[in-house]
Amino acid sequence: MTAHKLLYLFTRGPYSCASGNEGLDAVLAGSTLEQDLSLLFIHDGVFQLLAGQDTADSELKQFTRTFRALEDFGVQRLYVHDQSMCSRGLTVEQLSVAVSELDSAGVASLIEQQYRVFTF
Amino acid sequence: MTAHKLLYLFTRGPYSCASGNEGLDAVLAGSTLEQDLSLLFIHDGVFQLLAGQDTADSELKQFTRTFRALEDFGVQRLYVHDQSMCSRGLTVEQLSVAVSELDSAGVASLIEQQYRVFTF
Amino acid sequence: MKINILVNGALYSSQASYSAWQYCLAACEAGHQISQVFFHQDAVAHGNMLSVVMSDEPDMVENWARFAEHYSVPLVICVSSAERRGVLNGALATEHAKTAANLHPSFSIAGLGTLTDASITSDRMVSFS
Amino acid sequence: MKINILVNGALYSSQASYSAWQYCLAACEAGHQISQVFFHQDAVAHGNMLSVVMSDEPDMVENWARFAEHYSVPLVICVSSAERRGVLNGALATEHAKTAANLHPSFSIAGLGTLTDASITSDRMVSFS
Amino acid sequence: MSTLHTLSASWHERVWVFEQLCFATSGDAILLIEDAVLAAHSPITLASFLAKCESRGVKVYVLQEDMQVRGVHNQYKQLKPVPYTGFVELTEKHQRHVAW
Amino acid sequence: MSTLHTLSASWHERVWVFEQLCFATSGDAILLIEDAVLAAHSPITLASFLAKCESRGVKVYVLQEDMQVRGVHNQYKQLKPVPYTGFVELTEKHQRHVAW
Repeated sequence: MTAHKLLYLFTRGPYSCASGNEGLDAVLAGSTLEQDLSLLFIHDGVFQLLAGQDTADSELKQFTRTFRALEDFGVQRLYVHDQSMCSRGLTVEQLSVAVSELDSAGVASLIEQQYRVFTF
Repeated sequence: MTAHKLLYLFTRGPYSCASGNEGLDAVLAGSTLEQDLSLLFIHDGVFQLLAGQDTADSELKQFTRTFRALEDFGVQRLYVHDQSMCSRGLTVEQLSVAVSELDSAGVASLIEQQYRVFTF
Repeated sequence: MKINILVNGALYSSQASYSAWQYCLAACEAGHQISQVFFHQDAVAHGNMLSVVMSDEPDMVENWARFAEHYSVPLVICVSSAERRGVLNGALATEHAKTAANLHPSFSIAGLGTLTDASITSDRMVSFS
Repeated sequence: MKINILVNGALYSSQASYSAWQYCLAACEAGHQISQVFFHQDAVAHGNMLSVVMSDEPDMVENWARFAEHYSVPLVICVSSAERRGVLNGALATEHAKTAANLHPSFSIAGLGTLTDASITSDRMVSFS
Repeated sequence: MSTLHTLSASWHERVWVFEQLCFATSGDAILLIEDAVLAAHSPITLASFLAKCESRGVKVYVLQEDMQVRGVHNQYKQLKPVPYTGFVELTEKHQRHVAW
Repeated sequence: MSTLHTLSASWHERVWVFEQLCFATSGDAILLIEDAVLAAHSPITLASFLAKCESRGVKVYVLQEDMQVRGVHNQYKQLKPVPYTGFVELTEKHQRHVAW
């Protein structure tokens, strides 16, 4: 079976809902099937990657660490939407993992290349 | 026991989530305890009262009919936030039930009079 | 002071449960009394004893159960929301001819009148949605 | 054409289930085949056979069960989401030492690989959240 | 291959999604469902969104049943009402679906 | 009697709530929790909201734990961080709570 391009959209912030954590479950499942995966962080989803998250004083699970480990699962393409970053006062230097920034045209062309898109 | 002023806020549109329907459950429970109830429709909550809702071709339950029957339960104070109406292109004539319009100062003073506020 | 707590958010997919639990711990440590914790809407899922927690995730049902026992706080699930979402005690299971019940022993089921009542007789009501 | 359906929204408190069901009916009437309906995140509550429907509200679990039987469509619940939210078949109940199981007989439980697989082998994937 | 974008949240909840959906490309379609149909009721809300979509060659549709249930009257001639069968036809025509 | 308003949704999801919370009255308090704390990270987002609240005599707080978990750094001196015990103190002080 040839590898298909699958895109996972992260659209919400971490901790307040389960979509980040359960979206990662879906990414890991996709990676075991040896598909060609990309992740795009857009809207509040860019906060999933913010560095300095500190759950030491909390019982909440810092599931966002897994984004940093995705390379070990063969997932290397992580993108953020520049306008989402900018309107939230974020820069790529503030993120915990290396990402490529895409403008809206870049997002459109990323989506155009995909076989399937999953939204979380 | 003296009657307490209880305010129920409806902040979301009907059908896409359960908060209108289950908010009404709470209003009816409050009415049986002979409290002094008010309902305020704000943000997308104003759409709960839009006239012309037609579920005849649908399996969805038109629970919003109950808002029109609240008078029978002794609930007479229904308010809408004028700015929420206006920014959604709505006028009181388009609503299915008689309501009083409040501006933001009116909402603030309504809240100030309450003993408890429930948000749906 | 007596504080009544209302939780509306889902067990796993909302932070409401965690926020409410942290608030309750802080309130009790400050000497306040929680009159009850009422779980309405999607929050009724808290009473489902069948939920299984991943080893590295917080076990909110057990957190609430321990809290309730330690401070003698009733954990109350709204009956109409619970029926719609399939959280039943033995009596409801029998009434609706279901073959199993799944209510966690630390929770009880009651009507919305219980919420109105507790919100009036307490000094405060704090809601988490 | 073969269409794979993904539902993420809660059973009762989201319109996702209703929208997806209406879509599936229209697609089958137009001659398409639904390869599977995969319930992820809060949508796993669809598989809880203990939910009780008010007489005047739509019974989405039965609607899905009837649809699945009529068009021979597998209804699949995501295992990790289901465990977290307390929707268990007999095997999971035994594995996690729970005293009851509550999976509706029209649904089955599987891993997320099933979703990825069906999304690739189908001609289309349509999601409802 | 072109894309069908569905939008289910209210304009007032997710105005950013509406704005950013203007990155849809020529030949794509956008379908408003569930609470997203509420925006069709006001003659102002969607005007600039629809103009941008039109200028990019993106067609915008609105689900009839979801308007009918909510009592929403479509104020826009560029916004084409479709029933569920039209939703199915849109998925036949566009190979990819993104649910926003 | 005064009111404690808590706001739990992200500014980008519910900008209207932030705007309309400016109808809070003198002596009221607003506490940002959960995703509402995200707005504190940008030096622009909350500036006019906080200015309006200040001019009306409404104090605005932000829950420390929710910022810490998310890695959010508070950019505003008018926005006072409080721990859960501070949340409890705010409910002691204000007789009424509204969760937006």
